[in-house]
Amino acid sequence: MQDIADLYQAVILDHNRRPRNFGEMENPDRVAVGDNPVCGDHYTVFLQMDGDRIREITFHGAGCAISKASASVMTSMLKGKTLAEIKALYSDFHHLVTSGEIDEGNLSDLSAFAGVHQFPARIKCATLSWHAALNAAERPGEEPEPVTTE
Amino acid sequence: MQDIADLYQAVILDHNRRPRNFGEMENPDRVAVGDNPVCGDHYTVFLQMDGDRIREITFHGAGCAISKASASVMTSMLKGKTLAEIKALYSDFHHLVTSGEIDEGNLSDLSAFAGVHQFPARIKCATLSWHAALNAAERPGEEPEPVTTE
Amino acid sequence: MKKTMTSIREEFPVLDQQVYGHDLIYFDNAATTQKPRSVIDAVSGYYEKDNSNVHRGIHALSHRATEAYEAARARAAAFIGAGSEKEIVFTRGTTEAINLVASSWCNRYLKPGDRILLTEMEHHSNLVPWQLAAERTGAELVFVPVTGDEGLLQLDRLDALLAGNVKLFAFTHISNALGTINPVAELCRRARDQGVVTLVDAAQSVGHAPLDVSGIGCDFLAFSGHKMCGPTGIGALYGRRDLLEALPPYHGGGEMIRKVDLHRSEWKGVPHKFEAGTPHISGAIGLHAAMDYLDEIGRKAIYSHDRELGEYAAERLRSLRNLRLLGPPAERAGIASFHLPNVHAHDVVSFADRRGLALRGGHHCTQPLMKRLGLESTVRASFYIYNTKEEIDRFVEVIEEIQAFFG
Amino acid sequence: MKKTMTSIREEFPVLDQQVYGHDLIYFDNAATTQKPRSVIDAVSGYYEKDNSNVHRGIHALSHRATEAYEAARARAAAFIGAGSEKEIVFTRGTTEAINLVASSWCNRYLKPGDRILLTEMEHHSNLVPWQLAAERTGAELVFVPVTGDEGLLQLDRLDALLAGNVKLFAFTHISNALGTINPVAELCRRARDQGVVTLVDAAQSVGHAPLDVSGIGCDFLAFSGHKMCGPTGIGALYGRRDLLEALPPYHGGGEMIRKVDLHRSEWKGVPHKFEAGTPHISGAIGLHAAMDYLDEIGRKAIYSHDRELGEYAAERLRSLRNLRLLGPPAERAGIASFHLPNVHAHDVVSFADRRGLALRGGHHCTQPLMKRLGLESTVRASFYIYNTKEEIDRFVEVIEEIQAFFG
Ligand SMILES: Cc1ncc(COP(=O)(O)O)c(C=O)c1O
Ligand SMILES: Cc1ncc(COP(=O)(O)O)c(C=O)c1O
Repeated sequence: MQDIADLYQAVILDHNRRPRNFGEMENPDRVAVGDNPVCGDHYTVFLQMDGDRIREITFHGAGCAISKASASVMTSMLKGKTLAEIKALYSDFHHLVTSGEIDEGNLSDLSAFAGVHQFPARIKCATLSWHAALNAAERPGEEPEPVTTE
Repeated sequence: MQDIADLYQAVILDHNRRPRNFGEMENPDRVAVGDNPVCGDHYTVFLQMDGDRIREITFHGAGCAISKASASVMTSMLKGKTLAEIKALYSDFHHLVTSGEIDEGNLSDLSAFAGVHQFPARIKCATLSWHAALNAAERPGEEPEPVTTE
Repeated sequence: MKKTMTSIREEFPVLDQQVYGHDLIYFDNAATTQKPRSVIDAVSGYYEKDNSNVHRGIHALSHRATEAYEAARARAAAFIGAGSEKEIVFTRGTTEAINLVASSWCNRYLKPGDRILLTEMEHHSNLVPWQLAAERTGAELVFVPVTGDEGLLQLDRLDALLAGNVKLFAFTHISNALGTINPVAELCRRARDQGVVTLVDAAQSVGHAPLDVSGIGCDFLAFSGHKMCGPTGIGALYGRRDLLEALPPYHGGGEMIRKVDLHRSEWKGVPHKFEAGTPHISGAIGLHAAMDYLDEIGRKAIYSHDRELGEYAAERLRSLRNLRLLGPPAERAGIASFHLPNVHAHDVVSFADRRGLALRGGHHCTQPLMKRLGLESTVRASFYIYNTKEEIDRFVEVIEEIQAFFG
Repeated sequence: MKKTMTSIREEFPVLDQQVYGHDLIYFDNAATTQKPRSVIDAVSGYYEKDNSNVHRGIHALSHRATEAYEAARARAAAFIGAGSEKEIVFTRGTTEAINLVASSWCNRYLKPGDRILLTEMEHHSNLVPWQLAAERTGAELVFVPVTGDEGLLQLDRLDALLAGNVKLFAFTHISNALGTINPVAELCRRARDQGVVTLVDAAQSVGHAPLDVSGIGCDFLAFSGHKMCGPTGIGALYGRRDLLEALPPYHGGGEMIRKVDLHRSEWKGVPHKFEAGTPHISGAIGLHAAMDYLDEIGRKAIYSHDRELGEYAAERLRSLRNLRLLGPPAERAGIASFHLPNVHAHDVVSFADRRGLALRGGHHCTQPLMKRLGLESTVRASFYIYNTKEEIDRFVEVIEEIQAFFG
């Protein structure tokens, strides 16, 4: 029996209650907004960069437990990573939330999201902040359009 | 068994082959057009009046056997009738083609159309020229709109 | 109700299933209702026996299909108390019906500076078409405000608003987001007193309550079959005959013309002028069966059943801590919408789903209303003829479980 | 065909009936086709198991309905060789699909003096929408002429016509009135060479022949489910993705928006931008089953079967005296249209009906073409997968009987 606890792992409930790196950043190098108008989830991701490496990352906004916990876990893991590393990690994470399969050892707390694949309507919640972070990290200079998952 | 011969009575086939009062009139007092664009039936009815009594009536145009025979029988019967008499006759005829019931003795050749009620799609064919004739007889003076049955 | 609850439930095949090991409790009726056997069979029966195109044919099947299609129109006219079947235009649903008026009526009558009056509680389908019309014609939109969480229209402002060069007033009969029942007859009367044309969005009311357009006194009224036990893809626009006759056509195509030349055409009379192309024949026939079904139960009985469930749910929810119940204090339709400050609506709905409970979470296509309430979304339970108080008890249990889980 | 004729006929419940004591011979397939058991069951099955509104919900039924609805879209894209399911907009049918382009595309791109090229053989649904668009935008309509009774396009005139400030060229793939099969790929190539956007009316071809939009090279293509074994009320517009993306929305309402404020809104991406309101979910699901059914038989097989019947009927009719057969001398679709100088089309159809034979008589929604041929109407027999040569023999017998009766 798949139950609701598969989706809301303890790690997720914890990050939802006490999100890490939560708050606006004073002097961000880059900012991107992620938006799901269908459910009203909306987050802003703030970055400070060292070249193409993330030095500092925070997020702010509101949404469901899955999207908030995902943003919280993500920010905890992206600090110090390069754009290429982020992309690779996102690719593993995306595989995880769509298939439930844990291939890689370096997912760490992200593996708490394995249950999401049983809740297809919630996959977008799990990936929303990632889209925003990638959007910010990839497009230096420009004022990016808000990314949306619908 | 209802068969096709119920619709196409000998009288109808005869009037269809040799329509009476068929042709344009030289000096009509009134003219009205009856039109069924769905099947392309279209007739013009020409009248010469004595007060509200029809002196002469002819028709011209083309259409299916039912509409043509109906116009032919109608013109044969309306000569010399007043508007009130025509309305009464049309009311009987309309009852006939929608119910199949022959109430009145004065329908004469019109009773050949009793079978039409079994062919509801054809009722409009049977009444098209009547609408035109009534339209012409009722609205002296004006240039009448074409009547249509759709 | 004339039928027992057991017999009603048995008539809806979809209810007889389990979801994740729990009996399905379907509380998403404001989004769409389920279909009774008689409606499903009317649609199949049409395809099995009479299927044919309508209007243009004189063979037996075509005649049967045409008769059945036009009988559905006459039935719809009678169902809502229209004076003639010529006042019923079949559309895909409420949305298309409103778009038809927003296109044909607005293009003909509105000029820059004219105003369209709406309310702050409208469904996007009764808002966005008017935004597009306003953009095209240069007209402006103005809104009757909504009071706070109670979700009532601020009617003391209405006459002044109507007086401000308003040409059309479009509003919902029952709010899909909050369950508010608006005093439609009064609204129409006040609009008529100022010469303003009215459109009632009856998506949430036609299948839930006795309804009579002549009593209401509206000029246009729109509804959807799928929200009243009918098939998807069918709905209707009621329009007062003289108004419909004065309108230009909507779509062009087969069936709606009288005569076509290469460069110009003449239209049929109402309502066919507005129905271009092959219509949704099986949909109209299924809708006919749905109207028969609802009248068999009785719309008065449905109305009191739905409202009783709405009141009961509201009462039970009010007793929960940390829950913000929205909607009117009394006279509530069968809709209970609420906000849990500690749990996002989507988490509530996902969780409830695993208990077999179908709820809706989100903005319910009323983003401006949500903004007015200071919310992104609410959780909504909406009831219909086959729902019971026992289901509501179970639902409240699940909400309590959710509060404890995320607490 | 992979299936035998007997097994195919058994799959269509409607065929198993008598009309006025005669076995039904259904030769009105160009108006609408019959539905196989699998399509009827797909529609019922949806209502019995999964019925729910799409897109906005996250409970189990809503998820199933959304998946099924979007799977139908992907299937339609694959069925006609579109590059992506985002290129498929569900509509009520061909007529609405053409109206969508005539509204959104023409309003955006046409200015006074621009031209829309059509042909003289178009169905009213591919003519009247452009008349309305021309009236709105000040554009003009021009026409590719049709040769006499053969009903072929006069293609030597095409390039010159296209060169005359034409912005859009809309034409039918297969003529519903005459059975002409137009060389669509060539027409699209010649239009593209002059930078002209193309729309193909594929109402008569999608269910009858292998079809691939990338091979054809069209920009837009429209079709109807009910003409290809699918339900009523559903059809689709194919549009090249970049073209669709550049277009303004069509209707406003729920489902098609991203964000709504009281005074302005943002749209979803394609194709949802064009689908306002609750869509015809069961229709899309039934259409999916219809496409599966047609591919099970094989569209190549269907194409040769239909054409074989068309040729056979033409050959048999040519042997009758006092009969004017219309349509192409060769390469005829499964359609035989003719005129009896001594008997009006409606008399033919009424008579044939009493012999169990369903024919169409009239202008077939192509009044300008009829005018070109100097006719008010023709009698049309149109064939599909379940029709046989024996039925055609019987049909010819009835036509002879009619000639004798009225002779
Ligand atoms: C060639 C052609 N185009 C367009 C149409 C219109 O299709 P629909 O009535 O399904 O919208 C038809 C069918 O009547 C047709 O045969
Ligand atoms: C109040 C209201 N208006 C309009 C609509 C739109 O109806 P449909 O989607 O059937 O066109 C809905 C349903 O979603 C509704 O609840």
